[in-house]
Amino acid sequence: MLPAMKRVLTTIACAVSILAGAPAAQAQQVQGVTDKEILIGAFGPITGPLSWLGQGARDGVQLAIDEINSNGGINGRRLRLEHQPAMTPAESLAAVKKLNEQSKVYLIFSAHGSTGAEAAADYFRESGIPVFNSVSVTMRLREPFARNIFNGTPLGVDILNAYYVRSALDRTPRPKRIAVLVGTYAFPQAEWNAAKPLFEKEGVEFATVQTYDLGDKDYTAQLVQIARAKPDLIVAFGQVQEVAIAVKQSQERGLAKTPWWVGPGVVTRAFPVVAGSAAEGVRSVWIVPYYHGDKGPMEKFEAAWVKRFGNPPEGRPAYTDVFGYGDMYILAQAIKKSGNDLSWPNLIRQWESLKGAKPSDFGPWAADVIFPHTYGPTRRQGNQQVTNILVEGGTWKVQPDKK
Amino acid sequence: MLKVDELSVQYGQVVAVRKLSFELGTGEAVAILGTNGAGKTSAVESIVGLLHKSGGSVIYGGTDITGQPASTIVRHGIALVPQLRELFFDFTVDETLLAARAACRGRTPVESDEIYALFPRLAERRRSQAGNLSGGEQQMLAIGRALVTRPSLLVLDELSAGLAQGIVTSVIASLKKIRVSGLSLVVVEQNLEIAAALAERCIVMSVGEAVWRGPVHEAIGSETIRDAFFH
Amino acid sequence: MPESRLRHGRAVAAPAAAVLGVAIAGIALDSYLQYVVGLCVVAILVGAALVPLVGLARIVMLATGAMMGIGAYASSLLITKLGVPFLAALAVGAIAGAVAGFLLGLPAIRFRSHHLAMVTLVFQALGIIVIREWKTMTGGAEGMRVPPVVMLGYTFRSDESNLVLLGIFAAASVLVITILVRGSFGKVLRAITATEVGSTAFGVHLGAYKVAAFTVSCTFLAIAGAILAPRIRIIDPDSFGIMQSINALAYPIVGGMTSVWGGLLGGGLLRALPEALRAFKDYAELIYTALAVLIILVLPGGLVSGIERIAGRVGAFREASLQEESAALSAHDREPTVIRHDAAQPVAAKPSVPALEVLGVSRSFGSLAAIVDVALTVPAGSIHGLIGPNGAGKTTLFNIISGFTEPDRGEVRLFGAESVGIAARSRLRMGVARTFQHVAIYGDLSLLDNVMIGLGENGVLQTIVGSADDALRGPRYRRREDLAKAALDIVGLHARRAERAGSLALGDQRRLEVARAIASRPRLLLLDEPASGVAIEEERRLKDLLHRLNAEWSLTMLLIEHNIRFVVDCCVNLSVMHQGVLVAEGRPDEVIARTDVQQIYFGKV
Amino acid sequence: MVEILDLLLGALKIGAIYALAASGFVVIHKATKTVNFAHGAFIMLGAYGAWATLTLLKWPYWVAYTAVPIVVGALAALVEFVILRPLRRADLFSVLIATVFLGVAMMELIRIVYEVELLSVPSVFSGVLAELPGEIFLTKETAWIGAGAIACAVAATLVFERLTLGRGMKAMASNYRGAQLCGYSVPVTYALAWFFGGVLAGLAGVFAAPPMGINPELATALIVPAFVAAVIGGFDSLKGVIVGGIILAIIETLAAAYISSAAKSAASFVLVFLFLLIRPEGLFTEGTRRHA
Repeated sequence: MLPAMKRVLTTIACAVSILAGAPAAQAQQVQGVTDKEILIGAFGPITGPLSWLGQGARDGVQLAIDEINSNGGINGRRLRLEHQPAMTPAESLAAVKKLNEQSKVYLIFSAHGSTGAEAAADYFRESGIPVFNSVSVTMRLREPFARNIFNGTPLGVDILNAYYVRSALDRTPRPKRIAVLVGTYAFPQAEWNAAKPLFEKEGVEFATVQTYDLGDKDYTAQLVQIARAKPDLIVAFGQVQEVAIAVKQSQERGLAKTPWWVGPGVVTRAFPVVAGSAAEGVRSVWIVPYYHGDKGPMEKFEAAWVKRFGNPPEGRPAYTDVFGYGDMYILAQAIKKSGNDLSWPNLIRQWESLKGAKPSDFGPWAADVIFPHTYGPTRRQGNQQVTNILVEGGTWKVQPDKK
Repeated sequence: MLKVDELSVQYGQVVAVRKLSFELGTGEAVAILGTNGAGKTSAVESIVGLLHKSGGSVIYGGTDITGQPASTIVRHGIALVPQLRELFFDFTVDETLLAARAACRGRTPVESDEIYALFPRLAERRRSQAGNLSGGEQQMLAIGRALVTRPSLLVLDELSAGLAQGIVTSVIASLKKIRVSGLSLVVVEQNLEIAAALAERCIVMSVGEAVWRGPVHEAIGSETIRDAFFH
Repeated sequence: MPESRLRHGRAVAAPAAAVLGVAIAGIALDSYLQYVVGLCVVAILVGAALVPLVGLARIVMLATGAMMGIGAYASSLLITKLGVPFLAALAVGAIAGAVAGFLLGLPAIRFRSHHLAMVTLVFQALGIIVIREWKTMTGGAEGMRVPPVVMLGYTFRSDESNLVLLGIFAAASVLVITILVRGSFGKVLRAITATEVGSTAFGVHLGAYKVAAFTVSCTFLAIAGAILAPRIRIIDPDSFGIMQSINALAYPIVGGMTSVWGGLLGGGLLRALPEALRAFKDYAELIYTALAVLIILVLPGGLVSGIERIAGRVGAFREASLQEESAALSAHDREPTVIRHDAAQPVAAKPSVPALEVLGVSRSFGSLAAIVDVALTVPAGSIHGLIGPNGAGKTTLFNIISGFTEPDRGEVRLFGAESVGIAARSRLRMGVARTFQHVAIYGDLSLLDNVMIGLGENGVLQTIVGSADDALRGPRYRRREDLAKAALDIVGLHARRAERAGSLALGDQRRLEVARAIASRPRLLLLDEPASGVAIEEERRLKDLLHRLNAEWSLTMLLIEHNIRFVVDCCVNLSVMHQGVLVAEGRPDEVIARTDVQQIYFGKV
Repeated sequence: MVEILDLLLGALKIGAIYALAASGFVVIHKATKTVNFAHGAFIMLGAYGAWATLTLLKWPYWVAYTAVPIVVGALAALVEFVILRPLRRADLFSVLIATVFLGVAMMELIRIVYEVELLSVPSVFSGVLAELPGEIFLTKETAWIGAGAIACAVAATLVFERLTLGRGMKAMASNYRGAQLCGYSVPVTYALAWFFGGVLAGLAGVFAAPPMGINPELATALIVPAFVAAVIGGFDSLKGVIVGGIILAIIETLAAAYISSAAKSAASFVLVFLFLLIRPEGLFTEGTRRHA
């Protein structure tokens, strides 16, 4: 038996070392930085149900990096992106460890949603590597305060949900009884748990709270219950995959006249297409100033995207492309300001000093598809702005936020 | 028309049939006799392609059908009435007879009514499921199913097993009727009486080998047979 | 023989050592790989844990995720909410898994194949729903944070420490699993897979073993979950979802179902693969699944069989036999030794009480009356034969006597005791053993193990407890081994005891069945066509064997045969059945001379 | 009362799709004794096929309803012939796991081609067919899917039970030795069964596309109900499975309406368990098996 055992041992050892590659342990002042190049790490889901989210962020960042490199890089250094796929919490932790300890990247661009990012949060804190979160709204990346974790365009659920409530109730007559449709999985649950007390503070009455499961295809039961409760407004949290179908079905369930407000997870091209005429007038919030297909910066961005990646598949570039692209330029400015002292402490100091930074501040070619970012010694949330958005004539239209 | 040459069948180490050879002309009938474990069933099932042959060849009507699957061999006109009948218990008698038509590529199938004419008992039960038929009726259905394919060679494995004497005789009577149409028979039997009723020649098998050949009526007296049976 | 004990000791320790080895080797790697190896170690444990249930009991288990979840949540909640120390929490987690496994196993007594698979799927789904909906406790879909392990005041924060921790617990678990799989418990499970009737006849309670297999596997799945939780820091329902279960099911199948090594390999490699495939980015998942299908396609027996084929090896216990091989060759054809008197103490059966009385027994299946009002008496010490053409009802009568079929009417007395209604598996204790018309030996087991199961003592708790002793060749094992060897000696297979039963020729298999049947020193031996399909010389050996057993043990026998000469030579008395009724009885030669008997075979001539 | 009616209308649409999805699943199991976990993926392919024909190629609906199922069927037959047939010699487990992984592989393949969260195709008929008392709308879509899908499932049953095409599969399912003696070849019949099952999967996909939207998760969203419906209806009964699919949809809908969405999935699984306990053979038993 012993020889057999040895064989198995070696087999496994081999497997492990294969996936190890040769651990590159060459020491340098700052990891991931040479005179020629800066290595940027990123992780997120690019397969599985959330792939559309991770792919967007990855390609957006890549696009920005390519533009920066083709314009001479940063202080003579080119940027290189290493992206690690990660779906489950376990994989996310593996991915960030690989980036930091094996690939020795300079910093990590976090392109993963709730649980994925949360699983890595503790590791970020312990390792102290600079992290730029460009996708997740989770509070675990924001509280307790960590000097090395910056958040770009997406706001934390705390701020975001204040807007939710205002945006949702911002119609005349002001809704009093609202029906809630919320998914049972992580991300809508997070949104709903944060929004609930705020709605209550506004003295809103919940006519009914209906739940649905990830990937549900039929909402008859929930909608019938909602119809029975006769609400002034329906608030839905979740992804477009579910909410779009729910909105579509609401018409045949006699809810044609009841208005909808949906969480921003639903604001994608697919929504008006899938929900069809029922989508008209549905409102939500939006955390960048433009929507796909808008004139100006967005047009410029999308042209660049097509130029780089060819004709987009259905639904791309998605909003995560926009976040990744814009936020990468903010990051680039922080690096630029650090000059030749690219040590983490200095980078973080420079980063904190960014005020009202826009992509075009880095270079005129960049498209300002995101709101300006402002950081400070105790401020890690770059973007603070939110606008309303609603479906008009079969597409989403950004509404200037009337404060 | 059927030429079996040095046919062998083997399961693992167990040799069920060892180098069995025999020939059969059109319209002839041969009986294969012997007790259990003599290898009779293995022999015929390998001939019709249900069992894998480990050696030898089978020529039928000039074409070599060695190694062909049962579904093809039945199209050449060899039909088996297997020992365990292998009926479709959830099919009605009607359905069963229709199902067998698939085997008639190029030949016109025998109409169900002709089968019913042959076995009136089946006609009465035509709507009931095969699983609910009595042993005798099941045997008739198995034979009927085989006849639908308009075979030129009919192989009967243990026709009499578990059937009352009366039924057996009536079945034999019907079989004799169709013999006149020039149908050849291979009859696998333990029971010499039945063998004698259907076949002229016989092959006696013991432990996988043919130990005696000759006319059935001689077989009945013969000592060899007693030995083959009483080992 | 201490040398072999040592060898078996090593064989038992090897998988655990391998797991520990992998963990230790991992320490040399960087933190990322340490983390990955940690995950692999857990997967390895999962793979091994599934071997008894999926590999040996052949059950499609789709609740693996839920079971790990039970372990993970139970232990983590105890730690976070009640401040229970880790070890205690782990133990409770394991127990929770055991209980859940037991409950999930109960339906296994009734359901089979995909129905049973469906039941496990139901358990999986409901388990996840409960975790997700019980928000106050589990934190619902948003998941719950798990603190690092604290033991003896030391906090396992670093990757090294965690890796060692995982390694130790996984190795310990794998050790126990190996003992169960290689020991008597695993052997009986293999026996059941090989032949259910053949196991029942020797006192195996099928249902009990299925439930036990569930309990054992689920216990270790729960442990796997409990040690994984603090490693991934945040546990959520998705991490224990159906996909997890399906992947886990692939572990033993890809690795090789019937040995612990298979579980280890499958688990380790399938868990490592996605990490290794990172380079393929968007295509990783696709390639992963494709590879899995490919492995299944090209290596039906799993990786282990592949490795064995490459290494030209053939299964664990056959290695053990290599040493005996030479002896076997020389000794194979020697005549069996005479039965030593110390080996057999003739059973003092009161001659007055007949060994077997069958009184007016009838049984019909649907419209077919298999046997009608049969009466038969076999005096103690006699050899009684029963012949008749196909469908005469011999086997039905036989099954009624051995308890596999209930009669519609009538009584069956064994040594004076009414036996109708007593389960087949309890007949061995009444001193009744049988052989089977279609040999029902345990093909995957050695001859010795076949006969040792024949000794009875196959209560599920007995075998679980006895597994360590069995796997390590302890005193109990050696006691049973001696009895089994004696039985094999009698039938002349002693020298080949270490070979795989499935590799024997039919004749030897039939003698093996006899050895298995007599190992427990029964008083009545039921033989179902022992001579069918065997060659002449085999037949002679068999006949002598039966005579010796009868003479020297005064072992009573009932013998069904088609091979009439064999019966005639063996029997004291002979009965003839035809179409369900006993038509003749008496001294063999007289009986077969009777014309009515001959007519049954030849017809009226 | 009115409300119940409304709920039932919704359930009918989904139930019809479940029934059609499950019938293909059962055909394959009945004829080849294979539990096809990849069936959901075949349905998903059908849905994407619908999108490709309607939105990409701008072909009319009837093409989608005819061409797509045939293509999916051919693919299924191919899978049986190339991958599963050799595996069957190994053992049941390998085949089962193989179908599981095949399903996942197909989903991933699709995901690589279409990166969007959700695609959609317009309904064949839009608008309201009839407004029933109490603001209940019977949309043309509901009517079409409810009637159409069930009609297809029933048609499938007839083909399998009555026509010569089905008889071979049925015979093979009932007694494969006997079937060979009647001239049915095993590999051909198996491939045929998979083709037939694949066609039904493709149809289910085309029907499901408009109301359910199109994304890889459609596979998982429909394989489980198909499985459950199969248990309710009896794993080998086509009639049973149609009823089973509708019952399942009704129970799910009512549970979700009057308890919660958690109860929705829970209810369906509890239902499965009860059926396994009380009627393991399902609603309809087919063929009283007795061995003479």
